[in-house]
Order: sequence, then structure tokens, then C-alpha cells
Amino acid sequence: MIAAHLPILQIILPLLAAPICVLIRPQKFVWPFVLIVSWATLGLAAMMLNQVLLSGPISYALGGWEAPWGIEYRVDLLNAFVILLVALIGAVVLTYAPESVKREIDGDRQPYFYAAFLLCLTGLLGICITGDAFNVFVFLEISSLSTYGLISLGRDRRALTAAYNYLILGTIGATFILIGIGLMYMMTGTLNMADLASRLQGVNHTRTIQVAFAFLSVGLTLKLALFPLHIWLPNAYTYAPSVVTAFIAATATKVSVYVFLRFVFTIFGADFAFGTMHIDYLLLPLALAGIFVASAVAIYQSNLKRLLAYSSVAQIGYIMLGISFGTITGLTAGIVHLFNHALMKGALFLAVGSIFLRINSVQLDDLSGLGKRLPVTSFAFVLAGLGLIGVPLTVGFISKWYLLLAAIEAGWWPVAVLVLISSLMALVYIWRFVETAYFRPVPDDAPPVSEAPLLMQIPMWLLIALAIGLGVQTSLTAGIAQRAALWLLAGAP
Amino acid sequence: MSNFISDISLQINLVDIVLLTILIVVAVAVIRVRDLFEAVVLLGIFSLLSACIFTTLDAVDVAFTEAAVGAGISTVLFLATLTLTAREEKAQYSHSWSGFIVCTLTGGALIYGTLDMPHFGDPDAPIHQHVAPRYIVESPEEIGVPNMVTSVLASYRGYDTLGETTVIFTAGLTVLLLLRRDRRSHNRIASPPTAETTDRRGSHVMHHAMVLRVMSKLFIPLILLFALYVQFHGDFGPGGGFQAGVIFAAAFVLYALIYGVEAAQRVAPPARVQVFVALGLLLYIGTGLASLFAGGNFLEYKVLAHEASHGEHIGILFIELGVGITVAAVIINTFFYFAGRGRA
Amino acid sequence: MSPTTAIIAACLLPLCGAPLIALLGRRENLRDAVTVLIAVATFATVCTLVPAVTAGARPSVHLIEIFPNLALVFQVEPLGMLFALVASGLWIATSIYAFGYMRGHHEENQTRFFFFFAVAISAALGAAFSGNMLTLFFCYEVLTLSTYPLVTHHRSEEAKAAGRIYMGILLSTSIGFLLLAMIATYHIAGTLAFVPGGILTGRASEWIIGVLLLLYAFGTGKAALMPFHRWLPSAMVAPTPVSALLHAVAVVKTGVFTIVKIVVYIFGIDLLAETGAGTYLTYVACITILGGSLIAMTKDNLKARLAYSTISQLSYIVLGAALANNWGIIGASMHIAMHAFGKITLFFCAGAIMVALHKTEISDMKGIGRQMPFTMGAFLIASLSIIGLPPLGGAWSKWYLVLAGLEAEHYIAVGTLLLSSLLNIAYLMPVAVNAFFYPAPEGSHGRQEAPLACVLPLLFTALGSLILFFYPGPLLDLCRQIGR
Amino acid sequence: MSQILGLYNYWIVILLMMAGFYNVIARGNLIKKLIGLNIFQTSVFLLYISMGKVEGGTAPIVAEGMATYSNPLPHVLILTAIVVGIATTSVGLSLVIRIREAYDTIEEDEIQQLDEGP
Repeated sequence: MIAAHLPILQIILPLLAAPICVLIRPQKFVWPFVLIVSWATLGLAAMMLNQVLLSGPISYALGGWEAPWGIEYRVDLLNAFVILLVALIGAVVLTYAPESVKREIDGDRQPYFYAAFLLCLTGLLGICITGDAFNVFVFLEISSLSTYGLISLGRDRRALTAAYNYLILGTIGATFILIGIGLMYMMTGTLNMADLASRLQGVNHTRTIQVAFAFLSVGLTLKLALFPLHIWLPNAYTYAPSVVTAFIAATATKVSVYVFLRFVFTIFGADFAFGTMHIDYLLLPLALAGIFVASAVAIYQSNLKRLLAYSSVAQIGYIMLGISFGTITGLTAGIVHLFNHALMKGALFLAVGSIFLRINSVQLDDLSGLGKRLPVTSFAFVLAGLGLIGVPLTVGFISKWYLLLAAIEAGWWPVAVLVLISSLMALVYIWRFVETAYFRPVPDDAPPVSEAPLLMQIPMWLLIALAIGLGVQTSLTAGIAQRAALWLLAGAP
Repeated sequence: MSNFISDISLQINLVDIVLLTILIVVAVAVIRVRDLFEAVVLLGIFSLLSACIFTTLDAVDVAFTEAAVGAGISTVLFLATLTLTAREEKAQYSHSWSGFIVCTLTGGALIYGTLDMPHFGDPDAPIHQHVAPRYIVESPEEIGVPNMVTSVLASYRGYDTLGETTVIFTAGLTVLLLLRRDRRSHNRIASPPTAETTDRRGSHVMHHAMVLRVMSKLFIPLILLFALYVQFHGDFGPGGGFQAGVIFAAAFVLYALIYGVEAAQRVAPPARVQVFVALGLLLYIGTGLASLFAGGNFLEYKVLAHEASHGEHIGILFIELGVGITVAAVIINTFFYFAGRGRA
Repeated sequence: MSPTTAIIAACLLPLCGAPLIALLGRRENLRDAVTVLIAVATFATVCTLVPAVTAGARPSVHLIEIFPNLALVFQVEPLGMLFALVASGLWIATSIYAFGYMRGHHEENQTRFFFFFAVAISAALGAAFSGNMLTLFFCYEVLTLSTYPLVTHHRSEEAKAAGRIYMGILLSTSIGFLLLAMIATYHIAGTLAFVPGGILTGRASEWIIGVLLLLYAFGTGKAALMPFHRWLPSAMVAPTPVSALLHAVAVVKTGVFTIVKIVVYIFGIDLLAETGAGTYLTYVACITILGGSLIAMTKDNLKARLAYSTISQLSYIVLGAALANNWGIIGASMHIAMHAFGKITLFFCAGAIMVALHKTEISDMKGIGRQMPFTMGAFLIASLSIIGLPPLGGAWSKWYLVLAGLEAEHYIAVGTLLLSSLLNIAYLMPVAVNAFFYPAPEGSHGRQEAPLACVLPLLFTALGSLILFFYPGPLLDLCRQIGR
Repeated sequence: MSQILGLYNYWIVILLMMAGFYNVIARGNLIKKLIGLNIFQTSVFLLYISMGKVEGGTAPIVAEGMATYSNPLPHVLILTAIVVGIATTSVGLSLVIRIREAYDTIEEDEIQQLDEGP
């Protein structure tokens, strides 16, 4: 039964667990329960990816109503891959969570926190798995609403304004998406993605569909924080609780990128997006501008979380740059970096969480001599940071390789050079941490601290191990990404 | 052109034009007024007018919901927020040119997009040719429910509705995360109401409003009854779990407004309400899982009974109940948190 | 031991030894013993490969495929064999020297030092055995990263600044140029394998080959071609054993090794000779040779002078490669070994002087030959080898390089080589001469040599220079096979 | 002419949308922004419902003697969207309450000053 209903169990498991969290008494059992659920979700995701690899795309008709009339789940290589990523980060972050949560969130709110976390996870998974355009919107809102709540739990009052601004911009984005879906529906009469894709062929010369495309693109770029629509992101990442930042930074924008890919390539088709709408004319400069502006801003940040947040904006630029080439290699680069960046950023933010747990600050000025005070965590941060720079033998290198190859294949030499220059900017901002941690003396009045507990170390190092291991064993990431890219460009859903 | 401008449609068009014009006036007024209270009331009016338009456009279920939510719940929440924050928008009024340009561009793009749209009301539009015909033609047979909106909502796209219920649950949870007092200060709120705490909410005025108190005692049971009617009659007329939940909650909100939040909380203790928040959603998922165990797909109600349409009835009954429970509980809870939060 | 196991073992021994060294951190003697043991074992392993390679075998190991048609591959060929022998052999000497130096100089964090040292050697060996450009690039970068903690060992402001320059130049050139060149090559040729005769023949226009060579040459920042040489002098803030091994052997030699390797196996010397695409590189090399020497003359700090001398000498090798004929390749590869022995001796001596007399400036070193006769004797020998005078090893490599210049009819290169020898005399000889021909400084009391652990290795390496003159045969055999 | 008669409904709806949108992006009062957001969303609902209307049709509830029904699918979608809207509003309002407690103001520029200040 599990095999046949794999797609729905993937979503229902965390969804079912969320209300149960609220009911569990005594509350100390909530976390173990959530933990089991999250790892089971990961297991399902792995099974599903395996099934897709073995026997091709899976379709699941919800309510037993076949596709254009009912809602369909459609799992192909691309979304199985993204689902695995989201489930993996979810499980890892939840394993890491309890100490950090105890520190940053009031005791009696914790069960609700975990419930909201699970809802966020459900929302993200739901977005990825569905084959129905409107269903995307519904699950987008589930993840967004829970994210607003999770962000607002930060200790700093600025967490509240960050959450509010995200709510306003996120809702504008979602409403734009709603308008886009509405216009598409209007011209085709269907909401099913595959059905949309085939029916749009006949009407995609119409101005209505062009506008629908524009609105969807704008709405999604807002959600995925492409420069200059990234303004909600830095504050949200900076002031959210550590665990939330780690989870959201690694997954939320990535899922939006996935939706973007799905809409642009599967539904509208590359010919329409690139041939008619010339989306690359807009995407490429914006991605490059985002990479440079955000990297430059990151260099001057004094708050480590903020620094990483701007770095995220830059990294999203890389992903979108790859996509903007519209070639197989370019898409491979985008998809592979989507996965790789999630691993690295997840690890980095988990390290930051451990630092905050012990030092109670993430201001660079307070981290002098951290290499001596928290050697293991500092080293972890540096390792993950190297990945961000794109040093060989890390996943970052794999992404950069494909991106450069794509640029050169497309004949965009100057772009390749710009990408390389920008990775040096990453070197600068990561090195600010290195020099603070290893070259500044430990302040005299600094109290002795011990490393974060093992339960936090293990998940962090797991991500780092993946960020290095998958930089060598690339068939899992780049191999799948390449196949997914081929499918996307072939236009077949 | 003469095809579809008949006398009747012209009449509807006229009603339409008038309503839409008023809507524009209201929308512009909302932008212009400085007093937030006025703005909120205008927003309520906007919702109510939209509900009217929905009715003229045959969307009775939507109209019902918009009236209950937009004009009702949303206004109550806005007003509750106003009492906790500030009533006036800041004095200086500055026109934002950048905002104006963005809006003009966005609006311009949309209008450009309308140029190739099928005309309003055109029965040949693609939207009426594909997918929907099955709902209209076959759903009364397949599902056995006259209200096609209910069929689509609860069965064909029942999964969207599960998502919708989850959204409600998420919102309830998020409000709780945001507005719940941590334990130390929580005790202060939960302490037995003294004269002072009751007075602060302004509810003492209501103590003397004898007429209201008596009338409400009369009305509240009726409202509850109506909620149950809407809940179970959704298959046949407009309405369903969501609307019923809102109305059910409205009874409690009314009670709280007149007798004070503390009194309402004695009737519906927040901890208990929270349990119902979760239970509603669990009921919905449970129904889906039941069909899974009965050998169908998730939410495939057909398998719940020997006869397909009977199964559909059972399934829809349970999921609507789930929706109703969660909606009512979330709204009651949300109201408690909004109203129970004193000025810090 | 089969050749393939030997390859893996040679690369992994130091790498696996590193954690062991870290674990034994508190027990200094044991730690140091283990370090030497690993060094010896590594050298022995490398040596087992020599017969097969000399006989013409090219053992290789295919590891994991990282990109389509591009795997991590290790393959031993003569040039890599030569470099591996030099690097692993001199590691033994350096380890022993380092114990004397680090203890004599009371350095802190010695365990960390030895740990990263071992990692760096591992990376250097990996680079030597690389079977394609990607593998080489990986090892190249690991080497950069693992030597960063060594360069900045003192954690001072000065070390931090030096570290910035070090990382800044090495990473930015390698990521900015080398990676770009690699990806472009991969795009053009569909592979990055090292193939005798090159992989680009007939696939790219002359113009593109010129640009690629430019990117490769300047991308290999470790070769310290001007204007990307700044990292080398600034890295001299590191403890002397680091300067000695890494900046006379492992790091800089990885740089020039990479260039020779690229010239021979990516472009192919025939392609370069035919197209003349490498001509401008000879000029860059000439300028660096002369520029490095001229700057060296102005430096009073001994290590700084040696650093600029290194910059100049490295370009001999680049020049040999750029001349693109067989003599050039033989001269270049021999110079890798010859210069390594000479320069490491000079650095050892500089360190020994620092440990024994706490002197760093050349002007303070008058007459110290009486206090440190062995050290300064070795210094003299090494200087002569660097200058290229018989009967020392340096004479051979310079001889082949001049031959290459003549064959290519590149008389500017020949002139540069000769002029540079004169400059070498001008900046190296005064140190030795002043040491011996001035009376001992006042207040000195007789012999004041550095600890035995310092003196022995430097005598050994000086002797090495001498031996290499008389028995260049095996070396020459290896060099002749390069590119075949 | 037919164009105008056939599309005026959408145009007015778009005007409404933009009025709401302007309110969201141009105003500094946090509550006012939410009000704008509500208007924006409600107008989008109008767009959806408009497209579901069939000339001469009736509400999609089976009734004797009726043959033409308006399209029920947009209604279902919008029911969901309304719920999403109120959910967003309630979360937004709770945030406003908390912001007011933390900053003692709900004006965007004043909050910005407080954050940038000491």
C-alpha cells in the first residue's frame, strides 16, 4: 500500500503530525514525535525518488478523479529531487532543533513552534509534488503563513517587522501568481499542469497569456528573492530564530525556483519563454546584478546571519543565471546549485545557530578568537564557507563548473568571467569570518564556553559531509539534475 | 454583439455598472481617509458590495462567504486591532510617485492582457468548454449533490479544500504563536476577572445594555441553529462547512462582545477550543485516510460505502464537518487572542 | 606493492598520517618520530614506482567520475615521477630540519604545523600523479588551502596581511583564469586528460590557443609569473621550514610543474612550436627572470632575497616550457629538481642562522662563516648550484635551457639566461663571501651552529646538489621520456 | 464597441486591483497596508468570478427548468482564496499588534527610525 500511495503519504504524514503536535501531552514528547515524522518523511522521499528513477514519473489522482477534473500529483525526476532536498533539510534541522529552540523560544510555545514547522514543511512539499496549478497556490500559502509565524518568533523585535514585510511582499507575490493562474485558466479552462501545457500551445500568441506569463514570473521571482525583489529576505533571515533561518534559507527560495522552472519550462515551454517572451533578456542581467550587488553588500555586513542572507541573494542569482541560459547545461547548473546551495547554506546557518547558542551573539565583533573558543564549530563554518566560494572537492565547485560550462557553451565569455570574479567576492566575505575567528585574539573577559551539544553537531556535520561528499560523488546530484534538465527542455511534463 | 445583449443582460449589466462604480468610489475613499476606523468600515462596505456583485455573477456560495468573512470576521478583527493600536493614520499625506508608476505599469499590463480575453459572459469561452462541463453535466449524477460548487469543492477538488482547512489551521496556529502570552504574563491574563480587567475592555458599558443582553440570549441559539443548518444544507443550497463555522463562531464572538471575553472563555475554554482546532483538521485527514484504507485513493469517498454516491455523501458530510469545526474553533480562538490582549 | 596501490598509498600516507600526528600532539617526541616515519615510508613508496616508469610503464588509477568523461585519475608519467621524488624526498629532510627549527625557535602550535604540513605534501604528491587537469586542479587548490594555515602560522597582523595576499592571489588566479581555461578546454576538446602530444591539436584556432595559454600560465599563480608574484615574498613571514619546503619545493614547484605539464600534455610542444602561440610567454618569463633577480639585489633581508631569487628561477622553468622544444622540456624538468635542492639548502641555512644567531638581515651576517662554518659552507655550495656553475647540479639544467634557446633561435632567451647568471652571482655570492671574508662579529664566541637537526639536513641537501652533477643519469632518463 | 462592452467589467476590476495595490505599496501605515491588501485580493476574486459568468446562466445549483449554469470551478477556487485571504489578514493583524507593543507605533517610517537609532 505504501508504494502505491507514496506521493500522498509524503504530504499527509507531516500534515497529520501537525495537529497531533498541538494535542500531545506531556509536551516533552512533541519533539521526539516530530523527529520520527520528519525522518519518516525523508524515507518516503528517498523511496519516491528511487521509484521515479526506476520506473519513470508517478501520477496519483487525488480523490480518484482523473487528471483535468480532479487534482493530480505528478512526480518526475525534478520534483522528486527537490522533495528529497526539502525532506532532508527538514529532518536534519529538526534533529538539530531542540537545544536551539529551548534557548530561543519560550517553553510553552514550543509545541506550536514544531507544529508550525511541520506545516511549513508540508507546504513546501505540497508545492513541489502537485501537478495542479491552483493547488500550488494553496500550498504556497500554507508554507508562507507558517513561515511568517516562525520568523516572528525571533528574539529581536525586528523579527516582527521582518515577518510583517515578508507577509506583505509574499502576499503580493502570491496574488500575482493567483492572477497569472487565473489568466491561464481563462484561456484554457484547465488547471492541470500537463493539460495546461498542451492547451497553451494553441493560445500562447494571445496577449492574455503573455501577461499571465509576466505576472507568474514577477510573483515567483518575488518569492524566490531574485534581485531586486529580494528586499524581504535579509531581515527575515537575520532576525528569525536560528533553526528557522537554517530551514527557510535552505528550502523556501529553492522551492520557489522549482515552481518557476515548472511553470516556465513544463507549462509554458522553453520556446515560448525564451523565443517569444525573451525571458533571458531580463533574467540574465538581473541575476548578474543580484550576484554582484548582494555579494558586495555581504562583504560589508557586521552581522554574520545578515552576511549569509545577502550571500543567499547572490547565490540565487547563480541559480537563475544558469536557468537564464535556457540550455541543458545551464539548467543542470541551476538545478544542481539549487540542491548544493541548500546543503551549504543549511550547514552554515546551523553553524551560526551553534555559535549563537554558546556566544549569544552573531555580530562579527563578538566572534573574535572563535577559532579557539569553539574550534569545531568554527571549522565547520569554514568548511561550508569554502563550498560557497566554490573550492574544488566541495559541491560549490560542481555548481560553478556547470555554470561556467554553460556560459562558455552559450558563447557568453564575459558572463563566465563575471561569475568567476563574483566567486572571489564570496572569498572576501567568508574570509572576514576566518580572520575574525582565527586572527583576532580571544577577548580577555570572554567566559569559557564549550562546544554545542552532540545533537547539534551531528546534523551540522552531516550536511557538511554531504556538501563535500556530493562534491566528489556527483552522479546523485549532477546526474539527476542533468536528466531533469533534459526532460524540462524536451517539454514533456 | 446582438447575440448576448438581451434586455435581461442589459439590466444585469446596469446593476453591475452601478455596483462596480460604487466599489471604485469606496476603494478611492479608502485610500484617502485618514481615520483608520473609517477605512475599516469602508473596507467592510467594499466586501459587502463585492458580495452583491458575486451574487449578480451567480456565485452565491462565494457571496455568502465574502459577506461572512470580508464584512464580518475581517471587520471584527480589524476593529479589535484598532482598539489595541492606533486609530489615526499619521498626519502627513504624501503621494508616492514610485508607487503610482508601479501601479500604472501593472494595471497597464493587465489591461493589455484583457484585449485578447474572451468577452464577459461569452458562453463560448474556453473556460466553459473544458473541464467545467463535466462538473455541470455529470456531478449531480456522480456525486448526487445538487450544489455543484459543493461537489467540486468537496469531492473533485476536495484536496484543495483540505489545503484550505490547513491554511486556516496554520493561521490559527500562527496567531496563537504570535499573541499567546508566555507563562509568566499569561497568569496575569488568566487570573479571575476583577472589576478592573473587565472594565478595561469596555464591556461594562454592555452590562447596562439590557436590551442587547436579552436580545442576544434570544439570538445566539438561533445563530447556532442557523450554523447547523448551513453546515448540513450545504449540499443543496449555498453554504457548507466553512460558512457554518464562521456563523457558529459569530455566536461566540457576539457573546464575548456583550458579556465580556472572560465570560466567553468560561463557556469555551481556550485550551478546549484549541483541541477542536486540531480535531477538525484531523477529521478531514481521517476521512481521506479512511478511503485510503478502504482501498481507494486518498479522499476517494466512493469506496466508503457500497454505492458510490452514498460514499460521496458520507465523505462530504465528514469533511464538511471537519472544515466547520476547525473554522469555528480557529475564529473563536483568534478572537479570544485579539480581544484578550490588553494594551502593553 | 603493485604500481596502482603505490600511487594511492603515496597520496594517502601523508593524508592519513596527518590525523595521527594531530592525535599525538601532546607527546612531542613520538609525534616527531611518526612524522619522519611517514615521510620515509612515503618516499619509499614513491621510489617503488621508479623502475616501472623508467621502463616506460604509465600506471594509472581511475577513481570516481565527477563530470561526464572527466574522472579523478591518477597516472604516473616521468615528469610527475620526478616531481614526486623531489617533493617526498625533501620532505624527509624538511621534517628533520623542522624539529630542530621549531623547537630551537620555540614556535607555538607545532602540532597544527605538522598536521597541515603533511596534508600539503599529500596534495603535492597528488598533483604530481594527476592523470588529468581536473585532478591536478583539485590537488592544486587543496595545496593552497592547506598551506594557508602554515603561512599564517604566527597569527600576527603581519601574518594576516601576508595570508590575505597569499590566498588572494593564489585563489583568484586559479579560480579566475585556470578554472576558466580548463572549462574552455573541456568545452573545446571534451576531455582534460593529459595526453602526450596534447588534446587541442586541430581543435582550436591559433588565437584561442594563445588566449588559453595565457590563462593557464597566469592562472597558475604558484608559478609566480610577474605580475602575480607578490604572494611569494609576503609568504616568507612563515616559519622557515615552511618557506623551505613549500616555497622552494612543494608550492612553487607545483606551479611550474603544472605549466610544464600543460604545455606538454594539453597543448603539446609541437602545436605550440608550429603556431608560435607561446612566444609571448617566453618574453614574460624573461622579464620575470630579470625582474626577480634585480629586485633580489635590493633586498637586505635574506629570506626576502631568496624569495625573489625563487621568482626568477621559477621562470627558468616556464621559459624552458615556453620555448617548446625537447631541450627546453628536459631543461625545465631538470631545473625543477636542481633548483629544489639548491634553494631548499639556502632556506635551511637562512633558518639555521635565525635559530643560532637570530639574524635575518644580510648586512648583519658579515663574518658569521666563522661561527657557522658548516652552514655557510652549504650556503656557498647551494649558491653556486643556483648560479649554474659546475660541478653542481644547476649547471646541467641551465645547459639544456641554453641549448633550447639556441635551437629555437630565440637569442633573447639565451641572452637572458646568461645575464641572469651574472645577476645571480651578484646577489648570492656576497652573502657567502662576506660570511667568510670578514672577521667574526664582536662578542661571538667560537662555533655557534644551529641544532644538529637543523645542520644535518642542510648538509644533506647541499651534498645532493653536488651528487646530481656527477650522476644526472637517472634524472636525465626520466626527463628524456617526458611527453613520449 | 463590442470590445468595450465585453471587457469593461475586467477593466473596472483591474482599476480596483490597482487601487488596492497602490494602498499596499505606497502607504506607510501598517493597518492601511493590510486594508489595501484586502482590496487588492478581493478585486482578484472579482476577476475570477467574472470569468466564470455565463450569459443567461444561473447559480450552479441544480434547479428545475434551468439548463445554463455559470461555471462552478472559479467559485470553488475563490472560496479557497477568500479563506487564504482572511488567514493572511489575521496573521498580519496579529503581527501589527505585536509590532505596536514593541515599537509603540504602526507607522513604517517611525519604525525604521527606531531600528536605525541607537
